[in-house]
Amino acid sequence: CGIVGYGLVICFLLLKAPDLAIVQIVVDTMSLIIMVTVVLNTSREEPYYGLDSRGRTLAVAALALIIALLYYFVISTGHLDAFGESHLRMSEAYMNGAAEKTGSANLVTGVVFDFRGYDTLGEATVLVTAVLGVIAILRLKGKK
Amino acid sequence: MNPIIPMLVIVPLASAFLIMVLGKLIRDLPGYFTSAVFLVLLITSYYAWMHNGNGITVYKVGGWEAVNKIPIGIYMVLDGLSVIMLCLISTLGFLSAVYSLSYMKRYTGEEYYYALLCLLVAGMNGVVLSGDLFNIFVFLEISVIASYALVAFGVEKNELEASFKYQVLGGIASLLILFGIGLIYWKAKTLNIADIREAFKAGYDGTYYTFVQMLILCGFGVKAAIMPFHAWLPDAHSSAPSPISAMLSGVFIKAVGIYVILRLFFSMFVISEQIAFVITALGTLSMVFGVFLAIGQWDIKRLLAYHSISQMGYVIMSAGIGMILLSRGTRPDVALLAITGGLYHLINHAAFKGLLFLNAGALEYRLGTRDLKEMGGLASEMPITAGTSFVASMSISGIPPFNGFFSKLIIVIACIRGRFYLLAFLAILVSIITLASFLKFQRYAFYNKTNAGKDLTGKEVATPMVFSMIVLGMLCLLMSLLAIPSVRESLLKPAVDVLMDAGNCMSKIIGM
Amino acid sequence: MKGMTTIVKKTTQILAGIIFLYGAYVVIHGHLTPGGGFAGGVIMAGAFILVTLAFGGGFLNLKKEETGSTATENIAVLIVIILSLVGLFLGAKVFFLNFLPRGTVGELVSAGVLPLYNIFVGIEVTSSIFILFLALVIFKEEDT
Amino acid sequence: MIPYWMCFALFLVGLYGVITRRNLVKIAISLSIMEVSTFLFFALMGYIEGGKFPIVDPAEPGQLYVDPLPQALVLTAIVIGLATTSLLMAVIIRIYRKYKTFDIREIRNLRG
Amino acid sequence: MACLILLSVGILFNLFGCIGLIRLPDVYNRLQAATKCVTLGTCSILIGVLVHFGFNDAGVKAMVAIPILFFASTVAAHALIRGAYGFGIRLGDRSVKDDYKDAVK
Amino acid sequence: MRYLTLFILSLIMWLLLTFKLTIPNLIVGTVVAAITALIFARYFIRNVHKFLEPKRYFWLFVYFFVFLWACLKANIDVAYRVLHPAMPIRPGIVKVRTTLRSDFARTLLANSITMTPGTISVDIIGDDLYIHWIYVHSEDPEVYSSLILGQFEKYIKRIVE
Amino acid sequence: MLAGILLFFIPGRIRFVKELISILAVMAALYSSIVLFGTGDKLISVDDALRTGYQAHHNCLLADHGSICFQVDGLSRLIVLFLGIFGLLILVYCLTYNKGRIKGFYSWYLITLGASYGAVLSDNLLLFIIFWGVLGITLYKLIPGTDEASSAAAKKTLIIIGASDGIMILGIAIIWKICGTLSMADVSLPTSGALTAAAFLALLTGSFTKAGAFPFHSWIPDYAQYSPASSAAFLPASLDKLLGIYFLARITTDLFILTDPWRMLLLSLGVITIVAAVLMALVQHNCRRLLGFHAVSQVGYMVLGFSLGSMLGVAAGLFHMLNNVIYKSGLFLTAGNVEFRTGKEDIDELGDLSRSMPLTFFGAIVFALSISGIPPLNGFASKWMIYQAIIDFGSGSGLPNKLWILWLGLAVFGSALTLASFIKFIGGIFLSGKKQEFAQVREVPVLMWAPLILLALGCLLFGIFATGIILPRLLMPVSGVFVPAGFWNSSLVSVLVLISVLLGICLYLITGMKKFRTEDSFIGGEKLYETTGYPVSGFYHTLKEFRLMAWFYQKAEERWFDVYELSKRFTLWLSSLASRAHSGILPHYTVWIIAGLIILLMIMNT
Amino acid sequence: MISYLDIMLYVQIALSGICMYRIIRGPTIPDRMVGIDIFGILVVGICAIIAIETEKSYILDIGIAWIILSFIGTLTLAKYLSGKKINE
Ligand code: NA
Ligand code: NA
Repeated sequence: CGIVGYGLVICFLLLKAPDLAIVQIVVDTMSLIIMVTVVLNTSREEPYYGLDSRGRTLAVAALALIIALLYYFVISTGHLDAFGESHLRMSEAYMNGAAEKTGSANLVTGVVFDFRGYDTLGEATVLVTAVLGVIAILRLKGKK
Repeated sequence: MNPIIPMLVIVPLASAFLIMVLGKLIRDLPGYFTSAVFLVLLITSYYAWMHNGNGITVYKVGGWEAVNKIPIGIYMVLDGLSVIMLCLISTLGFLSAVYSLSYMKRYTGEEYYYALLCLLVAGMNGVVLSGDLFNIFVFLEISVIASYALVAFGVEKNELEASFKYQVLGGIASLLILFGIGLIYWKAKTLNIADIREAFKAGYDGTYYTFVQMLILCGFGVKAAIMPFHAWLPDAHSSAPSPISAMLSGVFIKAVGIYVILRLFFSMFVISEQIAFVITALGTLSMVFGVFLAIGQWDIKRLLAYHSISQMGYVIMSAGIGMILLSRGTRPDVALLAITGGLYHLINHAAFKGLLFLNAGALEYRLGTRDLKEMGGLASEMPITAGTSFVASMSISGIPPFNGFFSKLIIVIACIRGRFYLLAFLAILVSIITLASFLKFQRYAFYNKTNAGKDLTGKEVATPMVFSMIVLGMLCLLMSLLAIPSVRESLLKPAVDVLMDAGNCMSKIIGM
Repeated sequence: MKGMTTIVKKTTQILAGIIFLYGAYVVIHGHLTPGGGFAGGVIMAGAFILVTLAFGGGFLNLKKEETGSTATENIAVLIVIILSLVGLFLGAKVFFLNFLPRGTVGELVSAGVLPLYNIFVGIEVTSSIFILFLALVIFKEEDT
Repeated sequence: MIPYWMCFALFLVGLYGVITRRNLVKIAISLSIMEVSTFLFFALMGYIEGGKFPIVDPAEPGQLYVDPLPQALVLTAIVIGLATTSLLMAVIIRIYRKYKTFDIREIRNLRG
Repeated sequence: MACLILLSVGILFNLFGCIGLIRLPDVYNRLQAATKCVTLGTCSILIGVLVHFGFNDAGVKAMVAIPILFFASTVAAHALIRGAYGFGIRLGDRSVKDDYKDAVK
Repeated sequence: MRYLTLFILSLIMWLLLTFKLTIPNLIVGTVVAAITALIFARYFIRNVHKFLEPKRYFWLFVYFFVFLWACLKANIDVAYRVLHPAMPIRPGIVKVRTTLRSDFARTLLANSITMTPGTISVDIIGDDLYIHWIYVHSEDPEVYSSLILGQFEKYIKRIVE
Repeated sequence: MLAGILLFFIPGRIRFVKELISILAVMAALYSSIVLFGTGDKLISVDDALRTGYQAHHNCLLADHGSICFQVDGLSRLIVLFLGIFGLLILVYCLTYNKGRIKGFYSWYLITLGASYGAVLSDNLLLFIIFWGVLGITLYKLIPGTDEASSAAAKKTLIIIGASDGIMILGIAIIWKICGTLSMADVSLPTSGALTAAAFLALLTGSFTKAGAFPFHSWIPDYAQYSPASSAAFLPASLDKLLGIYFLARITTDLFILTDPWRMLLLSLGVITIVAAVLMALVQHNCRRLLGFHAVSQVGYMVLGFSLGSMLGVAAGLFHMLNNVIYKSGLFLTAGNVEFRTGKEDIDELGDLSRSMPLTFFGAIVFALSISGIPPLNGFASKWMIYQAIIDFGSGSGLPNKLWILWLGLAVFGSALTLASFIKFIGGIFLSGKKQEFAQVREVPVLMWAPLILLALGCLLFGIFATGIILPRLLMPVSGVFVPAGFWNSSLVSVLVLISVLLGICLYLITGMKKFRTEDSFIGGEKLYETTGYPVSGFYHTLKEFRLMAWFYQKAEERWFDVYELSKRFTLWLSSLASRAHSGILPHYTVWIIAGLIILLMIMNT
Repeated sequence: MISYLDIMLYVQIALSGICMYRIIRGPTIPDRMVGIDIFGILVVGICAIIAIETEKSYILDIGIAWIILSFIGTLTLAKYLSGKKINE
């Protein structure tokens, strides 16, 4: 299951996003661990539910939908900046002399904690929220 | 640079963590602490409402000034619309917290509950105050994740199922939103809402533009539970603890759904008649089908939840009508009326739907059931619950002299003056069916004969719960006053202006 | 036998410390190299998880660990919040102000307050992830 | 354009999985595939041909770097993704205990 | 040059490992082939890095990575193979001996 | 003692990773290493005094080359088996008795075995190592024991015990 | 001034009566009622010249259109007077009857009264609809709803009333759109365009519902049956009738100018109301339900009167309204008295109360004769005027005019049936059989019979002084001055009344009550029935056996003529359909989302 | 111009593609896990090559991180396979 995430890491490396690569590695492994823990805590056999007629209908519907969506995506993005040739607007300030502004050699860290530190606070909060949620949900008894 | 603006987000955020640190040490602290914090928020936001006037206040986080008129930091924006949302959030948050003081006594893990409640509020405040697209997403996720957890807080079968479905559908929605944000960044290369509008000025390519708009609409549509995207709502809202249901229906779907939709489609995108038509159609769809779904329900909270869909349909429909008229540019006065009606109804809905969920909670608290068929004759047992719920029921059904009547009235009048006769008719029809279903609720819960075999304690619920219900009941009446033009002028006008004159407001933000 | 085989245990004894150290390295160098509070935090949590995996949870007082971690996590976030608020009370009244001197780009001690953010976010993430792991591990069947 | 299209196709693959899988855990996995594709999408947008890793080397000033902003956004989004996944998993555990099945079609107490 | 050779050798071993991963019949044999070849191949690449950079921060990092990689991959392989056995995967048709069967009983 | 050892090891590790000998780096490294030591010392190996005996490092050095050679052989062997069209494999799990006493030594042995020709250690139960062998050369325990263990046992004994 | 009093009163009363059954509250309520009555009385003498003085300009309610103002003209003055009178009478009655029946009765009572005043006096349509809506709530609150049936009746009532309010909002909004004003005084629209027609229909729905005309009548019988007699007398019988007809008068005479098709519609609805309701009344066993159907039936006459459009017609309609209110509330009070003493409502179970409750019996006789249109009681006078107006109407040229004989015939037929059913009412309750169980029954206390007798006297006075005082003093200022040609002298009309009386008796005899001996003596309002022990209502089963009738009644029992039931069925059907789509299966919901997205994309990309 | 290093990089990526084949194909769960494990090691090689290409040492950090986490992940998987509870 983690394979897509791992593949993503390679993509990130190729796209010159080392921060993302390292975070994706750790997160993906953690997701993997969490998922495995879940399966361990429930059943060891991964049940396989076969494709019956209802499932097949659903699959056909899903296929039709995603093809339609892909079609719309393709026709609507054709004229945008091609891959690797994006122009800049907001990030111009993050690249030119930003290291001096924030003092951080890692531009991404500079953006994450300085220009968009507020987002990062939110991000940290999201994690804590999820943790609280997990603890709350895994209480043994909900009501007294 | 007004430090109140970030404090509105930080205070509930920090108190959530404080609760988690101190909650284990002092047993009763979380509830009272949360209530106190929300009271402070309440006072602050009303203060802001009274003093903001027509103004737009921009707070640049980190002190990063715009470079070449392109914002580089995150902007927090306080304007007429967001200040109203803040007031709604803190009012209902405060009342829910007070209500929870006794309601949540039967649950375990109270400190988690209150911490999550604080986070829910912090997230909503963050969304409402943010002027940055991605920042909206982040705070949206905070409150949404808190709501996922709160929905499952009872950890019984239904709660968990509801939470799971909510999480999957909400997750898809979040991803659609995120992808939409990506698409916007692809073209605009900026994230500040005002700046995106500027950046888009270069040209609105048809297919790209509609694709982005639809992704965003669909994503936030799920959060706002607009009709084809609504399926999670009845499950989630009926499974959560009642004060949370009140929060979710009362302000949550508005703050993270409707508010954002209004913000983005009025301010960020340029209104086109087509998109306005789509939004109106979706609103109408939710309005009509929501009520048909509601009337067949026997579970009180499920009934209420479907009504939330329906009532939000009114809001979206009237906002859509406003958009249509604005895009045509022919009847700005009617557009003003429509938008006013929509916002007014949104505010009213917070009061009466919050109250109704609290009533349902009181019933559940006393009887241990949510099934209408198992209730009966409670009017004498629980007079305050009965009275307040009657007020709320009449209010939501649009019976004068309660607030719901006036907002529906304005909406209908706007429909007719804008020549949307069918919509006006549907609005009335839905109102009638709403009335019918709430009379059903009244009949089976409070009237009728007492069901044999049920041991009624013959007691009203505890004081904090009664307090919250009475305050909301009073609000249902008091908010009728907003129908008076001079009051409306001073309180709602700034918010309406933000939407009516979105382009101007946005350029003001850029200029700051 | 509790935990995994001797082979795993012995390797863990050596590696756990190294992994933790490495996590700390990633956190502290967040502003210079890829990674940062988040990635490093997860790696540090990985050290704890590794120990739990190898030795089994038996030797941990799980409830106590969880309480402790929750407190750590929340205090860490609170510190992040306080750091973000410091600017508000300084002359500039700016939320998320980088109020420390920036230093020379590329040095370990530079970028003002960013490394501090990184460190506390790292602590928060460590405890968060560890709680997540513990919560999922502790969860037992109930009689229903 | 093709990388973008592939990326969106990956998104759709995840979507397909969410719709057609019946196992709760697999639904969660499909969701994370969707997430991953979104991250990739952002990273693709940030890439600039000939740009360097966005880590400044004081020794070589004046370089062209890839756009750090999308990377920062993805960083945040990844964490959010982890948060949602773990919460989802917690719920799945509880659901399995209560319903004794992973089959989404049998988890339908709430309907109508 | 030495660096390139080391890299090539490493990649070659990796290639063998992967071929093994594809060709070999059961999980135990796949693990055999893959772990050994790929670990050695990667170590070889890392040594290549060390040679390339010399004894500076990058080279040392590569050097540090080698023992970690060694321990990690061998222990991982060990744990996996034991896990696979515990999971109930029987040895392939062509296997000749299974002493472990009795030990686990 | 364990604390100190781990602290020193950590500090060395830190310095290797950062590869800089500036004052701030040293201070930070000391702090981090101290924290690491504080937290993880209780999981660290017990007989740390052995770290102080230089001759063990010598044998380690020797062992390194022995091992490297074995490793190379192993790889070529596997490569051969993989690339051979007929795939000459004869897999099985065999039991080998080891004379090593300490757990750490056994671990090292098992790891070494894993990296050498056609073998992966599956488990240690008592004194018995269970080894998965890709090509079981012989059914005779004596023979395969020596084939598998080779010289490793000898060196590891010198290094660790 | 009046507005000020009203607005002051309503909250005051609420707080007061929160303390419920305390005597203090009762006294205060009584006092307020007297004050209101006095105020109302004074208003009569107020000249039209003073009218502007009563326009209290407040803040306008919506944007810049239509100020909140109260208007007092002839019509509203008339209505206000009667509101005051009935408010007092019924309150007096309630003092004894109502003890502990409904929580907060008096507060709701007073709110009702206040809102009624407000509705009648307001000139702004919005203000009007607000008061109008409040009346719906109080109507709801005045049913106790403590058992299955009464709570269902309460629900049904408020749904129908609320629905009509909603539809009225539509009408009002349309009027605003067309006229740009909401002041009733300024609106005068010809019902020609589609929009105007829609507005007219919407407002008509409102008035029909309130007054209880077909097809929005179905709440009245239920309400009448399940609410306390006081509530029934107060609301459906008097206040709502007054208001509904008031509003009907407003829209037909003031707001809209009717064209022929609409007249046709109104006339048809009027006669259908008369006949259908009275047919339903015939087969009822519950005395209050029977009265409820009559309350509906009588509305038909008023509708007929107003739809004619002539001054005489309007005056007749109004006069009939007043008369109807008098005798119908009287009848409800009668039923209340009977129930108060015996605890029974079913006609079959009652009997022989004429001796034990003579005063009630007297009142009942007077009201019954009046409603059946027997001279010289007031019902005769107003019905006669309506017939007269219809005959006059026949001289016109439109299609509805051509059909005058049909309207007239059906109206007379309805009157006859009314008489028949009231014979049953009187006979069943007061005369037939000697039932031992009622031996102990005594007359009701004075506070309960006094209003009854007053109302009975009202019937007599209104009948006798119709031409002399009532018409010129009360009605002419409203409808305009007309010459009641041939009043009292028209042989045609007299014959018609006679025919209707005879027809009623004949029907009664033909349909199976051979043993039923009647000695009618209409002179002096005294009469005696001697009856056998035969169950009185039994013979009406015969009526049911005619084939057409049988079908009609069967469908009626299945509630096919009840708009409420029809729409309820349809709504629930739709609801179950929609519910079934929510299968609880997550992938379906996911597909909805994505399909929705794609449909939106398709729409947007066309 | 594609350098020799680039070729090696692509070969290495192709190899990880082979791993993916094994992961997707299965047939058993342990097979997939073996694939994941090997994949992790291969990526370290990729990181190393990129590090040489760009002359940046920090890319190796990613590699080390990967080794560590892949190790922890594999241990979890192994524990899952052997059927023990995580806290056993
Ligand atoms: Na019931
Ligand atoms: Na009931």
